[in-house]
Amino acid sequence: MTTFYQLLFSGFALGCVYALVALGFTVIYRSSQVINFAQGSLLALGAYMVSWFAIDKSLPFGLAVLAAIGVCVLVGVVFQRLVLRWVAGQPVFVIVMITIGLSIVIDASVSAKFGANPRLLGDPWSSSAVHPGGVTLIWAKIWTIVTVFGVLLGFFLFDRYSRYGLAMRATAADEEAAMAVGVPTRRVFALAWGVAGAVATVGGFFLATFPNQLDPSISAVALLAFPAIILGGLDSPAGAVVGGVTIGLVEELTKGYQPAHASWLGTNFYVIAPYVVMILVLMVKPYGLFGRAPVERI
Amino acid sequence: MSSEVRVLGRTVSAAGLIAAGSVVAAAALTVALPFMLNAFWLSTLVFILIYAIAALGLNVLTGYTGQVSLGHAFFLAVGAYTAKVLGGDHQLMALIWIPAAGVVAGLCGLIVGPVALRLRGLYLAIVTIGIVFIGQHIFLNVDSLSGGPQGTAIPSVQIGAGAQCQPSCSVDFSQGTSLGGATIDHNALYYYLSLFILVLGMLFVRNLVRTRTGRALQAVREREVAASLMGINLVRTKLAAFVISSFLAGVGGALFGSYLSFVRPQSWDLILSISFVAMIIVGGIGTVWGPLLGAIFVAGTPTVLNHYADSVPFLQHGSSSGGLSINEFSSIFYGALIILFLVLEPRGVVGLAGRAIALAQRLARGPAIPPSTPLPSQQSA
Amino acid sequence: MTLLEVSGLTVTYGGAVLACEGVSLSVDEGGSVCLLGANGAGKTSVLRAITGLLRYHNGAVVHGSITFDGRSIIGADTSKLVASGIAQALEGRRIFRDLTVSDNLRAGAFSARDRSREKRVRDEVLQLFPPLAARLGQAAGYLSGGEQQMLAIARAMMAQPRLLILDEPSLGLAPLVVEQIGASLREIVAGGCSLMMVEQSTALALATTSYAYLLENGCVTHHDRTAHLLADERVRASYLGTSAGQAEVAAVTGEKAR
Amino acid sequence: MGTAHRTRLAAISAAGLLAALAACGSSSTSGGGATSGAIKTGPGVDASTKTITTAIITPLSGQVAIIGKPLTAGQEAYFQAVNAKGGVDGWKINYVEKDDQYNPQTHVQLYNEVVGSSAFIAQSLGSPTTKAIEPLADQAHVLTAAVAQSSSFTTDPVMIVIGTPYSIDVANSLSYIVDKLGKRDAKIGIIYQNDEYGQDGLRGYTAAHDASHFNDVARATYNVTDTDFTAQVVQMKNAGAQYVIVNAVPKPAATIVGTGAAIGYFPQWVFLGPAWSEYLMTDNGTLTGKPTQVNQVLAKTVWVMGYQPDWGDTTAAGMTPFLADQQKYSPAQAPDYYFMYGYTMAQVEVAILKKAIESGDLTRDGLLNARKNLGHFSFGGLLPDLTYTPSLGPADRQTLIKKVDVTVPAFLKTIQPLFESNAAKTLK
Repeated sequence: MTTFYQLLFSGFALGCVYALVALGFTVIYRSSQVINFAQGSLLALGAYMVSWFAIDKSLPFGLAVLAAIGVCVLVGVVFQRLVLRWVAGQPVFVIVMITIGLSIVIDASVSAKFGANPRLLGDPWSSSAVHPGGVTLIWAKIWTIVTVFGVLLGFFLFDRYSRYGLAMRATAADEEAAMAVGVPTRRVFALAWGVAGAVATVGGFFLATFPNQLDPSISAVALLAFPAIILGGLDSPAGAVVGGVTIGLVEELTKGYQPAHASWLGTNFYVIAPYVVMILVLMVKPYGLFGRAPVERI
Repeated sequence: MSSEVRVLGRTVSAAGLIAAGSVVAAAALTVALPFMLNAFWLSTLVFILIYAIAALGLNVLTGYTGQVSLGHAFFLAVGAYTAKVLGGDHQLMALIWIPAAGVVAGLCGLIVGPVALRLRGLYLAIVTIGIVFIGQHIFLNVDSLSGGPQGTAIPSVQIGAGAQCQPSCSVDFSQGTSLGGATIDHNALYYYLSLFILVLGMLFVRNLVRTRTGRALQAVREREVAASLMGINLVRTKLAAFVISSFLAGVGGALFGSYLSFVRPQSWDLILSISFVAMIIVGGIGTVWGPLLGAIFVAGTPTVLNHYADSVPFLQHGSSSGGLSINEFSSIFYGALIILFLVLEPRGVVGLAGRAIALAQRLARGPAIPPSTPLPSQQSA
Repeated sequence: MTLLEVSGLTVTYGGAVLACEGVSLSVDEGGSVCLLGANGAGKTSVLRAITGLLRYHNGAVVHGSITFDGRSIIGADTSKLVASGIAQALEGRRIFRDLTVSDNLRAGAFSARDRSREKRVRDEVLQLFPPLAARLGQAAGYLSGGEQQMLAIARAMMAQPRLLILDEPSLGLAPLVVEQIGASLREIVAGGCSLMMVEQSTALALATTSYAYLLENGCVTHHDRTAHLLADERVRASYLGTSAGQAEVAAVTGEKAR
Repeated sequence: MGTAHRTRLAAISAAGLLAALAACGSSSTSGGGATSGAIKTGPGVDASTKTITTAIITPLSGQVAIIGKPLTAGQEAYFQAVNAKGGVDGWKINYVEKDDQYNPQTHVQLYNEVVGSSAFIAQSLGSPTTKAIEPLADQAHVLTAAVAQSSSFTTDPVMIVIGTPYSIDVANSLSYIVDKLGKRDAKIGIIYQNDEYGQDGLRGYTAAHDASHFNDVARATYNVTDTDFTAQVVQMKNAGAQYVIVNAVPKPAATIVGTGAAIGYFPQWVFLGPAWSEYLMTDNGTLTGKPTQVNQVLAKTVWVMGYQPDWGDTTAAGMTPFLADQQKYSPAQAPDYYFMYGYTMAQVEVAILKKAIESGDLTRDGLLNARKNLGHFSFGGLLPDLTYTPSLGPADRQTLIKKVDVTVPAFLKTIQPLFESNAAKTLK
């Protein structure tokens, strides 16, 4: 049973990071029906920026995180204002391709600046942990869960009650109508990219905390958030959270139990377990658990 | 040759002559390329042609039918492993395993298709990502098919098989051959074969889009509900697109594996899939020439950049650390180029070519139009 | 005093398709104007040119001028225009279906001229459209067609406009509902807000506005006071007969015009 | 169809026409031998300037550059040292470097680019990449130095392979635990990466198990992009594994050890060579760097298997000249065993060149013959001595065991010198 709780905890912590990444995807998708393929690269950039500010620039860790968030928000906003505004109205996949271009640029820049060797993050949590009932709860992971929930709560309050949160929802519902009633939609798109940059940074550095290391491969986590966003529904932030946590748990529990109990599914089945769950859900609900079927105009 | 031109010149219009002339010149150039390029550029070109074959398939599915798939790499893998089983394990000839690779991949498309039919837009795109991962999982675990994590050799193309007539009339593509005293090495052989298959594929797609099925595909792209109201069988149309797409991917995958000679399950990853989407978008979505032009851009640009970045002074060369490496530089440049290109010309290379041709025609027509007449297209520009 | 002045307006889409040519019209402060014409006559394009939505549809003003309150507003951002007093409700209502009625209204106030008055404005607007007051917490998508149209107008009114622009507000609504909306609109005009309305079916338009422009193939072919137009048999024949049965329309307008 | 048919006909006839033209235009790159003085020369060998050109195709950017860069730097250092001392019997070595980013397709293109003007390939890093060029190299008789431990390369006459294959390393390490330390009942497990590298280690693990029937309690796999290893580590812990073979690359390896420490599980971790990186210890990979969070636990619990002497251990005769060359030609290089590996690889290559020059044949076949008949070769202790004979087989079967030590350069200190186990003998 200890093993089960241990896996539950690590799966939940992992799922929280997926939830953040998924939220980044969802916010942008909701505003412009585009999947940002650069989300993983933004996440890596954010984590490296935290490391750079904390280690190379010797900022206190909290400040380093804020500064890194600033950088990623800036990259997101500038990209939206400088590039994406010119292709508004183009086919979705042209825009998706442009985000792939961005991810190539960010990945190569990060690699050029920081190389491929593991790097220190500069976080304050080290390897300390608490052990209730024989289950090890690493502080870094406890902080991950707490912070992620804080960020998610903040986002939902912002989305539900703030003026710009409303503007985001209105733009998501009907872009032209939102423009017509005076919502500055371009600012809203930029805001969505800013939010995506911010949550990517938080997800990124938590992913790189002990016992994990910071290296460029953390950008691959974005791939694991895909089943999460589909599971929840592309345009639903709440769905992103539910999907992210579910995927984290599915992955970790499969990893823990499938090799011994269902070995016929093959080595490393947990890698595809999230996708299998995703496809099964989609067979029943083609727009995910919380997603909305788009209105088809004839 | 030159006297003929003059004879024709009296009867055929200048524009027609130029067009015919450039077609002949282009064909001759295409045939002569292997003798003009060194092995490096030729092998780059072979990869481009093979990619173009597979991209042509994706273009039927995504470009003409509007079903975005990021699972193309899986169907290439199916083609490559079909080649391995039929050509490697069972020693069948290439004339059988190349089309068989397409057929088996097409059948897989038929199986995967119904799953994808329920989904639209980016939901479909992401589910097809799942196909890539599930495919890799299968290939990693079924050693007899794929060699497992270690990978497996894919046979080289052999034409004119049979122990009876060796070696005079059989050609092993990995060995090269000689024809009329000229050596045609393995790169050139793969070049001609891929070119031949690509041309067949392009003709097929060009004809397909003019048929009833082809128009149905495009109707589905424009408006799914409207298409079904028009009496188009959505299921059959989408499945047809999936099957055609997978068939070409399978053929491309068999050639890719054969030319690369060795593949492992990790080769068929999402990045490969994405690069096919990149090809058809950058090339010009829903056009016959788009996949080839896109393959030239996507597979050619980084190669050209890397090749010539050798002479860029501020870059770091070799093993020394610090500074921008050539690959990092060319990656940044390439990524930025994709962004810039699609911002300026979202219709892709084909759109750009269209503009260039329109400009050329305008310039060609220039003297014929009195200077006072405003050019009709100026207003729209 | 003239509030909105459009003169010689020519609009194209994609640099090629001509939507309207040389259109001139004006709306007085406190006045109410309608723009009548068949489907595809270019009415919506004129509105888009005024409200800054043309770019969103890949269109552009290639000729002419538009001034609001004496200042040129060609190419201005829609949100800026809303802030300066031009509010609109698009054709087809276009409410935010997943948002609550209350959030729809809040969204309408995003670029309002005086945001400190938001609460008071909301109360005023709800008085104009009483059915909405009872359904504030509901998702707007569950409202009836008429209520949705009311919400669309109410949402626009949340911006405290000096000029309210409506595109086909009577589209697809039952005559009784159209009548209710007409009453609200007359109240809005009476409250000092100018009104500009585009209609294909003229029942509501002629009943609520005092001046009309007839648009045909992108050009203004006729303009006059609505009262005069109603008296013109020729106009009645060609414009009032476009949508519903002519007799029915005549009946509705007759009733409204008294 | 009609058009395609015509196109094809045109293609065939035009090919014939153009062949003659092309024959004049392009310089012949096939291996026909010219003779200069007493020495026959082939592609990449310029008798007029007495230079031999070779090519290095390796990842100089991307994830695997961690290996490719120092390895290439090591080769460069030795080639430069040889050139500075007058070359190989007067022949200078000229090398070109190509960055393949560990992509097989790019690797093939680059091979095609360089092969015509290279006498041999001085480095082809990676199994999948080298496998892709192997048929080409076989066909054109191009001597190729493979930095890959796939057993198939050791039996290919065109391939130069040095060092001990991973499978044999693993088998030897297990024998060290079971036989040398006498822990017959020790519980042992393995965590391996699910790819060809992991499979190679697993092969050694299985062979050792078949040979000595040690107490194999758990096997776990992971995927190279994984970020969480709790399940695998918990599996080892629950099985009570006292020794765990870590068949991984550096980041996952460190994460595994760190996860173990967090849940209070401290077995003896036994890393394969590629699992180790100096950067796991400090932020710049040297003694002066800032220690990482896993620095202490690595030092307490990790052994690393290998076959190279400790950095700076001058009891190996080759160490002093090696360090001198490193200081002179690659002074910025931090202590790094891949650098040493590259240096030794270049030593073999130079020895082969020397042998080929002695036999008066620098053609491609001449180089292959020289490799086949090189015989016994000593690296001065930088690598186990090796013997190339016409009958091919694994280059090396010996392994040594090091422990992590925070006080020595490169952080590794030998605790068990080179040895060979019986289990390793059974492995091919």
